[in-house]
Amino acid sequence: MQSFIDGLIASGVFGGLPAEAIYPAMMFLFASIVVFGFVLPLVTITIWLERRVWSRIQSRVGPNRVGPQGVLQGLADGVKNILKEDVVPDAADRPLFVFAPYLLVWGFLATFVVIPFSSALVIADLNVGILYIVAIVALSAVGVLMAGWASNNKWSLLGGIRSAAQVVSYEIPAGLALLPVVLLTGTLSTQGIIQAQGWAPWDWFLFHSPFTFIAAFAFYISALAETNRTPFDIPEAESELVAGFATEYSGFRFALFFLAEWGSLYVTGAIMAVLFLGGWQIPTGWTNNTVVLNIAQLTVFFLKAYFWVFLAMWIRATLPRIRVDQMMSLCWKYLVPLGFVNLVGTAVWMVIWPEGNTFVPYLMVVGTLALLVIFFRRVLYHLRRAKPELYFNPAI
Amino acid sequence: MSLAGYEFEVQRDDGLATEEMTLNMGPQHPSTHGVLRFVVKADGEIMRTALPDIGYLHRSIEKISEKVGYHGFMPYTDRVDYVSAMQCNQGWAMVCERAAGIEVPRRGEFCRVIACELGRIASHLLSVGTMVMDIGGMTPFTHAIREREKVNNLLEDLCGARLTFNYMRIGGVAWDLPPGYTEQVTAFLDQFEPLIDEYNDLISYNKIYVERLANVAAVSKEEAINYNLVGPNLRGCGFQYDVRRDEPYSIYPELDFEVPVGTGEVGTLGDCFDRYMVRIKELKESCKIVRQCLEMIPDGPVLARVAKKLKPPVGDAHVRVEASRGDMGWYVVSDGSEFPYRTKIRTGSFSAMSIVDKLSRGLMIADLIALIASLDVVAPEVDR
Amino acid sequence: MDMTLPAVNWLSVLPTLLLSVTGMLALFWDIWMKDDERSLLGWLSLTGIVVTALCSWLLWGQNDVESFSGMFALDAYAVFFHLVFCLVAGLTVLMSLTYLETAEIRHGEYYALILFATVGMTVMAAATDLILIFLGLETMSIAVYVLAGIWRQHLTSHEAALKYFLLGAFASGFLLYGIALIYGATGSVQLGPIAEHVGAQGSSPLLLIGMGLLIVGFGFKVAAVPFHVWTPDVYQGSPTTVTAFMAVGVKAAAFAAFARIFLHTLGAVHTDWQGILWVVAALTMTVGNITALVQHNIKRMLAYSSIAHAGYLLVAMVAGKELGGAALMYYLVAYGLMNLGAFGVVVAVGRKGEPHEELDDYAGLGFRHPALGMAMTVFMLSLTGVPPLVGFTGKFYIFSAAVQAGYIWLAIIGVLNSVVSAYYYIRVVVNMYMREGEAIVELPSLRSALGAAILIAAIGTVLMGVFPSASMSWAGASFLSLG
Amino acid sequence: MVPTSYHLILSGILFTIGVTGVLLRRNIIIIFMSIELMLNAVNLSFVALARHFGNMDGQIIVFFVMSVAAAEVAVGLAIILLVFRGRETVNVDELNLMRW
Amino acid sequence: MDFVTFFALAIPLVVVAVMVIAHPSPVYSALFLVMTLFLLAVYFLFLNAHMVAALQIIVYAGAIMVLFLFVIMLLNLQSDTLRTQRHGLGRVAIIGGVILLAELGLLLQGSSSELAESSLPENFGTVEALGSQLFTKYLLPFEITGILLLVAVVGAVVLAKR
Repeated sequence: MQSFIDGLIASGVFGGLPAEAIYPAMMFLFASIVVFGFVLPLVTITIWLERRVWSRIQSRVGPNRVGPQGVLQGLADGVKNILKEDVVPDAADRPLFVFAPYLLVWGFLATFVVIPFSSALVIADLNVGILYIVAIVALSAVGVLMAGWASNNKWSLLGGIRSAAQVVSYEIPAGLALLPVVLLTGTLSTQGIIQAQGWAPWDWFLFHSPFTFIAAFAFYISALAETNRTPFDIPEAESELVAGFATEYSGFRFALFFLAEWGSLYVTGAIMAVLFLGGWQIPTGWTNNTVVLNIAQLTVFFLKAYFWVFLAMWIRATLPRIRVDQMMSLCWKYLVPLGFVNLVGTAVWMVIWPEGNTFVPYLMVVGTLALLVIFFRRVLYHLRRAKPELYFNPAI
Repeated sequence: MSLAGYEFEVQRDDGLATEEMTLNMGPQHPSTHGVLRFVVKADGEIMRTALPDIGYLHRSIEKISEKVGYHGFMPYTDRVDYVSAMQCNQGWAMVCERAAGIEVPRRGEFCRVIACELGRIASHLLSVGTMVMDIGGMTPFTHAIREREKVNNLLEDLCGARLTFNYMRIGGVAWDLPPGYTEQVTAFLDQFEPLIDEYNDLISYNKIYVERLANVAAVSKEEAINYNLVGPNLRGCGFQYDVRRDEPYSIYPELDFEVPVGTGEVGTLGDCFDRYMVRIKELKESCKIVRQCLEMIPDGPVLARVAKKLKPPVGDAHVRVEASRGDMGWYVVSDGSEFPYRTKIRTGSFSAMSIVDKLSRGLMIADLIALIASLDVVAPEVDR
Repeated sequence: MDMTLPAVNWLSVLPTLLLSVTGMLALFWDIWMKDDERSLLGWLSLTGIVVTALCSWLLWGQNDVESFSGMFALDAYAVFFHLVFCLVAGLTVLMSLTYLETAEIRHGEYYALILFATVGMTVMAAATDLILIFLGLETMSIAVYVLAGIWRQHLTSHEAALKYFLLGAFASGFLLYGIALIYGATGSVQLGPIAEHVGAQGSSPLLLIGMGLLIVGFGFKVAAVPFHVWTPDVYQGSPTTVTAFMAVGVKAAAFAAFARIFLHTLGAVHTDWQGILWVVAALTMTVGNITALVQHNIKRMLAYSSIAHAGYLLVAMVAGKELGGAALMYYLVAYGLMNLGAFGVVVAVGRKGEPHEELDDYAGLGFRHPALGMAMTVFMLSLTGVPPLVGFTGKFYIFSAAVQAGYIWLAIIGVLNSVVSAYYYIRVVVNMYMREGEAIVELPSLRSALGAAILIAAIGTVLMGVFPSASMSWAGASFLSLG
Repeated sequence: MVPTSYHLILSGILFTIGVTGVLLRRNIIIIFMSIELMLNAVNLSFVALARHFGNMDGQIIVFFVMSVAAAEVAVGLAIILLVFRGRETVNVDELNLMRW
Repeated sequence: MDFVTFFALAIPLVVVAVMVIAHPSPVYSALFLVMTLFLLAVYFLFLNAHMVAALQIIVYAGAIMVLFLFVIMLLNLQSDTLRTQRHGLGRVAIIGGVILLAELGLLLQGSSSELAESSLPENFGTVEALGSQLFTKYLLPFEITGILLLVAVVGAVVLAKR
């Protein structure tokens, strides 16, 4: 990024402007491009996808009016929300109430800084990349607490408190699940982690050893909890807490909460792809064109990320919500010990096979494929057993 | 603050509130199944008390009966429990018939039972669907509602209404079954019965769902009887009592059906899961009853001849029907005029509310939701 | 990345390790234990402490073992303090065996926390690195904060925990800032390099402020005036056994680190800090003793008495050199024995729900329970400094060290203070023998663990007073091992 | 470049603000937060000094200080909760069960 | 770090730090403290302490401050006023603070010449540097930290459970 701007300065595009002024301006410009050109469409698409996937599972149709297949529904919702009155309750703590949604949105936007979309497309390849994400996610808990408290509504407060407890607790298993990968690569940089993997499934860390396999799912579960997704949607459980910390929000600020929620869902998928699925890795040697290569990498990365996003949607449509105490016991009694087991197991694995076992990854890939086949056969069986009206009908 | 006879400590306003939090759950809250209010005192997530505050949906239905006459009251009974209005219809019809000594034609009785059991299926589908939704599962609700819509279609074919049926009349039912109705209903049942198993596959034995419901708010048999729980809530405690079987009315004695009870299969006997499971099992029993009725239904009139201005002799009458939410008592006092002197409706949801406070102590807020859902409280039935 | 582990000498951390393992065992055993056999946990802890003491004893003389990149020393000084801590913890556990039942305190965590606090103390005594000392101090402090508040039924205990915690954390802030400035002044946090630097370059402004802040930090821990305000409330509110542990163990550990840093590491610049300590010592003795005169609650009185004793100990610090150091260590043992004994008697007099902590409750105790009265008399006289008890010899060594080092006025203030202190100590004795009190229905049989603790303390008080030279020379040798 | 003494002075200012907070406020939680501010001021010193000496010791000490702070916060907040449950106050001036 | 950056960070730092102790509402105090800690993390970045900066945010801003906010909100604490006239502590504090600062400033001014920049080793402040030191030279403190945290966990549970 900086070298790019340096290049522009050197080429004299800005005339004689001082570099101190150019850097912030360019950063601002770049941030705006990222937000409006990339994140907003990303989030609206994710929301649309979620609603479509969800309604299919629920034998409904879902949004299909705005644009082809209803793709533009998110845009319509966004416009609607912006036009709506932005109510700030009288009894609310105004500054905090107004500020909280921005903090949340900032929290997830900031994570985009270290997500590498392709071998070239990364805003900053920090040497503490993964740690940076953990830190930013941790900070977002403050935003939720602020929103909950500032609303001056007990449901909001309960939601905020639940959310904070959840995020703080699940940071630990999430962090522990990251560690096997960090241990294997010896780096915290996201690009470094991707470069340590290959394009083929057996080169992914997901299939590196049984421990990383478990770690991947432990991380995924923790990430679901940190982003308040079902079955961990306790902070905004509509049947209990109305809408949790977002109860008093309306209009644009409410839309910001949505933005943050679905944005972090994508971030979760992206981190999973980076850590365990080889990120943007594709077979090399078939093209020398950097642009084509990067587009291919971008596509692969998006597919991998959206696999996890899709899984989260599926889970949301399938599972009920767990209770607060069960959420805590899952974290402390199962995921945290499991995290330690994974960490130690990976370390032992590395001592025994410093270059990685050659056989186990293939075995695990085959096993996973077999499991998938069995699973989809069951899905097909159920589809066949159900009545014709339940069949997937792409026409509507 | 005094509320429904309970004294509340108003939260201190001297700048330092107590750790105990008073929460108003309702009257407008997503999971109170109508306009109910619970005053919850919670210490963090743990509830100290949850006092139900009722009356937000009181419409003086009993009083209205004194002004609209026996026939005219029938549409109002739909509003007693609008989730399963058929049994309310039946209760009012039966109590008037008993007071006035009217005999219902046999085909009419069959029509009534078919309608009531279809209504029960609809009601239980809504109950279990919303229960899962309250627990947080969204998909089972839509699946249940999908089937409920089909039942509503059938009932619409029968009486032209989908929710407040006004189907029954004193002395029988308003209309005979429409042509081809048997086939329609059979087709629905053929399609629906396997879906009950699918429903179990889908959610009932889901690990999270079971964890949320098992051992939560278990009611013992004695407690259930002391607190006057009825219907599925009573049977959920393992007490096999069903008005249709134990104090038979209409043509129920001729029908063959089981009375499912709670078994405590995943936790304590009488917990939320048992109450839920009883409803699932009753869906099957209702299907069975409807099938039998469709086979056995005789020809003949469906409505006895009843005077337009019904004037039952001086006296009173009481009947009990097994409504979807349990034993529903109908009592009417006649002074010989064309208007009832006094009507009294005793509903299952009302008594179920009384045990909420006892059960909720020490539960978590999320459990209260499961508890209310498992008691299947319907606000209009509580308040009438 | 080259990762070469430092030389690890397991012997040097053996006492720490043993105590930690015992603590964890106690925690784990507690999970599976039936309610009525919980006192076994006390015996487990005691076993652990005794084994640790034996090991420490065997480690005597293993001087100059370099371990953990020079952060942990196994010199005789450390071993001496390990033994002191084992003695304190052991006696506390013995007292607790009876006390926890009457006070209805949960056993498992209690013993584990006592053991972990002792771990912290051993680290403080043996560490030769400021940051390790800080960590040890925090381990000890946090365990003791919790112990102070562990009496959940009593609001006073909550309050004690809170006051101790707030002021303790406040003091840690100062201590840490002192460490930071010393790091800034010398470029290291290890005592060896600091000593070298100080020896070579003398003091600097940063070092001066750092030392001042360290004195503030340690002053809070040893309850020196003007950092003593928390002491009475915390001592009064905490469970009695914890108070005893706090009064003796925490103070000893703080002095162990305090003396190691100031007498040894910063010895080269002793002129810079002796003045401040002189004033603090004089103030501490005077304020402690004078305030103690008006107290009616025996725990509160002992709290002020412990402030006063911190003053005597500070006199030894001011005196410095071998004699001062040895006197400090000797007096710490002496103070530990007599104070633990006195608190043991307080525990014995207390009943379930009725602590009997007022002075009036001791009226007539000498007649109703001669053994207990006798023991209390011994401890009180020793605390006053009456020959031939240990309190006397201790004070004798301290004041003679002060005189030898040229601090005659300080010694005079100390002696005067001892005279003043006689009033309130003797008052207890007078109360026990010369007043008729309401009969306290029953006193516990002294054939219990508590009795054993009091007996051990009493015997120690008498024996060490009568034969001081052996222990004194031992303390001297230990102090010299600092090199 | 800024001399290290600037960092130390800033750290001193923050530390003093923390101390002032401890002495001036009477809400226990704010007192506690002021203590955290003090610890952070010290951390600033350590990091600045680590930069100054060019060795990692200072930064590692900060790591330990953070652990200590976390431990203190856990216990401290538990104690505050305990006191609050018993007394329903977090005002230090009201904590006077024993003679001060 | 140049002077512009220093003052750009130092002045807001002092301002928010003052707000921590000056704001009447505990929630605002806590949020100002979060800001202080965040600014400090940025400050650390400029002092080549990347790992410490990340830890600062994770541990302090993310965990410790969330706990604070959690408790403040759980106890539903309202605003309070500044302590007045209690043993004259206020004046003592301010006078003491000013003296301390003045002393520190004077002393440092005298010694600032001896504290000159020195060239930094490679990978100074990175995860690798911190980690390798932590597991070699600082092994024992690291282990003691384990016991410290165990004590804290046990203690917090003992005190907070009912």
